[in-house]
Amino acid sequence: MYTDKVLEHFRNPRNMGRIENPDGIGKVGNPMCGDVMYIYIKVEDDKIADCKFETFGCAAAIATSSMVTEMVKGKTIEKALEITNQRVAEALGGLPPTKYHCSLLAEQGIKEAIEDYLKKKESAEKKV
Amino acid sequence: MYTDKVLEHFRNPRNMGRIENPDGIGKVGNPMCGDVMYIYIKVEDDKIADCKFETFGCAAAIATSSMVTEMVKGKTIEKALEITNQRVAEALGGLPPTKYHCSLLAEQGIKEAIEDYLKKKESAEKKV
Amino acid sequence: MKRIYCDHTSTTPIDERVLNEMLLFLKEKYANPSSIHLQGQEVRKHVEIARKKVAELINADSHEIVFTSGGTEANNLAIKGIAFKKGKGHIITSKIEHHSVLDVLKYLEKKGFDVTYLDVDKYGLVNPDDVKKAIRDDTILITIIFASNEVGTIQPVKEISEIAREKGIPFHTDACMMVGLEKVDVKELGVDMLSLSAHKFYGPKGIGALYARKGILLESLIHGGHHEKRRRGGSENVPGIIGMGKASELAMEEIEKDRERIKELRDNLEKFILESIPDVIVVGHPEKRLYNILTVCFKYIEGESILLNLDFEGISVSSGSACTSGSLEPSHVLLAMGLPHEVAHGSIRFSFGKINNLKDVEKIKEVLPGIINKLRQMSPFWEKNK
Amino acid sequence: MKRIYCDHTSTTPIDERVLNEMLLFLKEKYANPSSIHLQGQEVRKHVEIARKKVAELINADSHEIVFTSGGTEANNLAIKGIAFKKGKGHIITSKIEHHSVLDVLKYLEKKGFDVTYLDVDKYGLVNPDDVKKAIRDDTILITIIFASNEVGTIQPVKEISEIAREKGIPFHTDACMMVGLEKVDVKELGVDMLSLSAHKFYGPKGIGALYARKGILLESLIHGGHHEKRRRGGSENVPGIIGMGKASELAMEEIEKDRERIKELRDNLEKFILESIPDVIVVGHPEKRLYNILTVCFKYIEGESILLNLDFEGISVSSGSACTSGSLEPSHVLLAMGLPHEVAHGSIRFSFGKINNLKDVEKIKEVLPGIINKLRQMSPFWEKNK
Ligand SMILES: Cc1ncc(COP(=O)(O)O)c(C=O)c1O
Ligand SMILES: Cc1ncc(COP(=O)(O)O)c(C=O)c1O
Ligand code: FES
Ligand code: FES
Repeated sequence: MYTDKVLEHFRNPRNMGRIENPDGIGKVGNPMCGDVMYIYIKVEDDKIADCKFETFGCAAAIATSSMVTEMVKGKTIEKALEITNQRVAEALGGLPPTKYHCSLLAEQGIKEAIEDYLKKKESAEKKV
Repeated sequence: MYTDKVLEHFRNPRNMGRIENPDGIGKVGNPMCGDVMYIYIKVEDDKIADCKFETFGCAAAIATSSMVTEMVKGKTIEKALEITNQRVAEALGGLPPTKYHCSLLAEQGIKEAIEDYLKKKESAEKKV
Repeated sequence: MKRIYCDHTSTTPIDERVLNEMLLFLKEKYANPSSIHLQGQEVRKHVEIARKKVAELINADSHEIVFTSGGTEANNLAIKGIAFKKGKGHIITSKIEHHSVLDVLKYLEKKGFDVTYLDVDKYGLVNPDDVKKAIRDDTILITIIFASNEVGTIQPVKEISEIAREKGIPFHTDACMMVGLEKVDVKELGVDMLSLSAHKFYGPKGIGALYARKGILLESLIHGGHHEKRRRGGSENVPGIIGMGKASELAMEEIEKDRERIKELRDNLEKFILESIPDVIVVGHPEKRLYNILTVCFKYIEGESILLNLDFEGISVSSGSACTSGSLEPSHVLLAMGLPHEVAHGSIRFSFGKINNLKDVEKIKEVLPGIINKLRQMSPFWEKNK
Repeated sequence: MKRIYCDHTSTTPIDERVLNEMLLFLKEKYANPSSIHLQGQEVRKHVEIARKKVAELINADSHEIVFTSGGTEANNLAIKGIAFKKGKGHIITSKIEHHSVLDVLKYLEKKGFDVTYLDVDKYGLVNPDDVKKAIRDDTILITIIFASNEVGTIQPVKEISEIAREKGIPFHTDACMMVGLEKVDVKELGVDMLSLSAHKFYGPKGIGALYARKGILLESLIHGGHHEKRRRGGSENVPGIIGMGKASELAMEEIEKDRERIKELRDNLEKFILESIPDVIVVGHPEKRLYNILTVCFKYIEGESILLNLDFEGISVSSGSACTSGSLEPSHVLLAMGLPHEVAHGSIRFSFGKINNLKDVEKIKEVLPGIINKLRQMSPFWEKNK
């Protein structure tokens, strides 16, 4: 059902856990549907210095969380926003058709985290 | 499906063939239905001295032909008329339910042969 | 006594190589292919490989194969699947279909569907022109048997298929007697649905398939879960599916090899019967006929008696006689071909397969004339016709 | 790595003794039981012996057993068989049926039938009073699952059956999860129809049966020929039938023997989980529950991830999580029992069988807490609840 890459990321997820005092958080999904993803980011010099996740969900949800955090780490905000669920799925060697909605979460999660960061930054700048 | 007795009579039918100049013939059945039975009898002193059959039909039809001819041989006309399809079937150790109509033929065949004999006798007596 | 099995049209023995593949799934690989765990996924993989093999045998795509419990269910699914989807309408078929088609159509007639049963000629052939003429505005389905299980006559399926396609009417063919015996290519034939059954070509009993061309929408016959892409519910009969896959693979490879040898056996017996037994009729089309079937009517005697006498000699055959089923009407196929009732009652079907050899034929030739003669001696109709 | 199979509710391995009896029919005794010749009649005899064994297992008469391709087909035959015979009407069922019942009923609703889905309590029990209250003048059928395949809860079938009988309404129970595991006596229960499936009790896949009490008239689901007294067409799946017969015989003899041992394994694991893993819910009725099933919801994490982590350790289990099927709704059974969606998502079903032993349980106990902990560490909901 799952590719070896998916299973490998599911078994040994990278960047699992939370960042205390993150610069941005993305909270997506719905526990009723069985999938919730929290993405935490730390931003330095417009680059994503650190990224972690917490996920309630299936192997696909966990593997895409792991993969997306790997993919954005070190990228500029701009580049990070270009990441799509397709690219995450591809990086994992593909997902079963019924599981594409899980990869969607990864894209949404990172986007929301960045938005959250940008919003915070904006309001911080205003305050200054 | 068939009892050993049925198969034995089917394999080695008794009294198979025709009697030349019989005292009575019973022709029953219908070739369209796959079963036709001719029963020939020879009568002496009111007793069935000889009885033969010709049958177009299944194993049950042939075995009941064989059995009924055996059963009536040596019997008086009166006793022969008492033979029923049930008794023929019983003597064969039973027949499959779908095959009871074949045993009916045996009873009808012998009855028609006797009737034929009685009719002939009557008209012969009238002539005298 | 070694039996001579000459009834391959009723069913075939499982090929040893088929059984060997099945055994793994009857023993170690027992998991349910719907299970997510490795044991289940491993079985799933093999189920899908088997599906591919079945698809390849008829040049279909894997997702066009729906596994069923046999040819009968496949026919039911195809015909009721279209009929119930449409709700009402007219169906065209022939008078020589298998019971698993005829009984479905009789049932549908009771439900208000209209059915035309096409005549066949004396060889058992449907005339494609008759199909064309029978088509009405409300015709929802045409279903014609590919090769007759009783007489072996092979229908002009491609021509009928073209007529159906032209009119946009779904066309189903019951190919249980054809697949595995002759090459069948659904794409070339252009059929929309095709039924097949594994036990007719050295696969296991209780498993079959319906080919349903992509785009053909059927109402399910057996509901329950997501199996077979929701087209057929129920935990998969894994060993059966694996067996059908292997049987398909073997048929692909060996159809040509067995064909000639089996045909020779059949032709040998046919020639002998025609030459040495009087008053016989070989039924079915002289050329357009399955190479392994020989159906003969022996006049003046009845089929079950012949069958049982052959049985006593260790030879297994079938009969279209009504007496074998205890009913009064003999084979509807033989009657549709114009044979009189009393002749149809005397039919015997020899059907050869991979396990037969020349010795078997010699043995049949040795005993058959004596049996026919003995029964004719017993028959009230025989002498009068000499 | 030796696998630990703890998914007997999905399917069971075939008992060696069952397979041994089947082999004869997969090899030498291949003839079609409908054939008249000795080879066919010999097979027929064994098919009928097998039917008798299945009948005896549930205290039915042989002629009340209709062989089908499995439990799903048996459920379809029972429910559609009554529904289509009547044409219209109202059907009573529960919210915790197997898909092979629910999907049939959803289909019938589309065809104009009315269906009442009864609620269950938190243990998954149907209240017989609710059945009584739901009965209407036009109720044509009551169908209630005997033991739940998801949580093992055993329904008060006898009480419901009595209510049905009083009102003269046919009562069907899906006993696929019960037959072969617990003693089932159709006469004592008074049910009119009962479905069973061989692969749930160490028999082969692809074979099942419907018990239909004498006098119950069903419309056929699969038409074609005289098989099964015209109640189910198609060449018999002989090896399957033989296997089901043997599995029935073994179940008769060994139900008691295996029962205690298997229950101990289940109870052992249940106790461990309750004692050593926080935030778990064992679902199903505490007593009225199959002795081999343990369904647990592990809060804050999701079932498929647990299942796969156990799988990595060589342990095969099932989950009622929606994620295992890729849908969004978790098990309708757990929801009907009142569990919140997010909790239902975390369900795992352990189901034990003859092949399990204490070592298997020890291994599960060894790895399970670590897996649960690891996944909870990953969960956004965990820490907040500590
Ligand atoms: C032409 C034809 N169609 C359908 C069937 C039914 O197939 P099955 O025996 O697999 O139900 C058969 C064989 O019995 C057949 O010969
Ligand atoms: C309660 C219940 N009913 C019906 C079925 C269906 O039986 P089968 O798998 O034989 O189609 C199953 C098992 O899948 C079941 O657990
Ligand atoms: S999280 Fe439910 S399917 Fe992926
Ligand atoms: S003669 Fe036809 S059934 Fe006996």
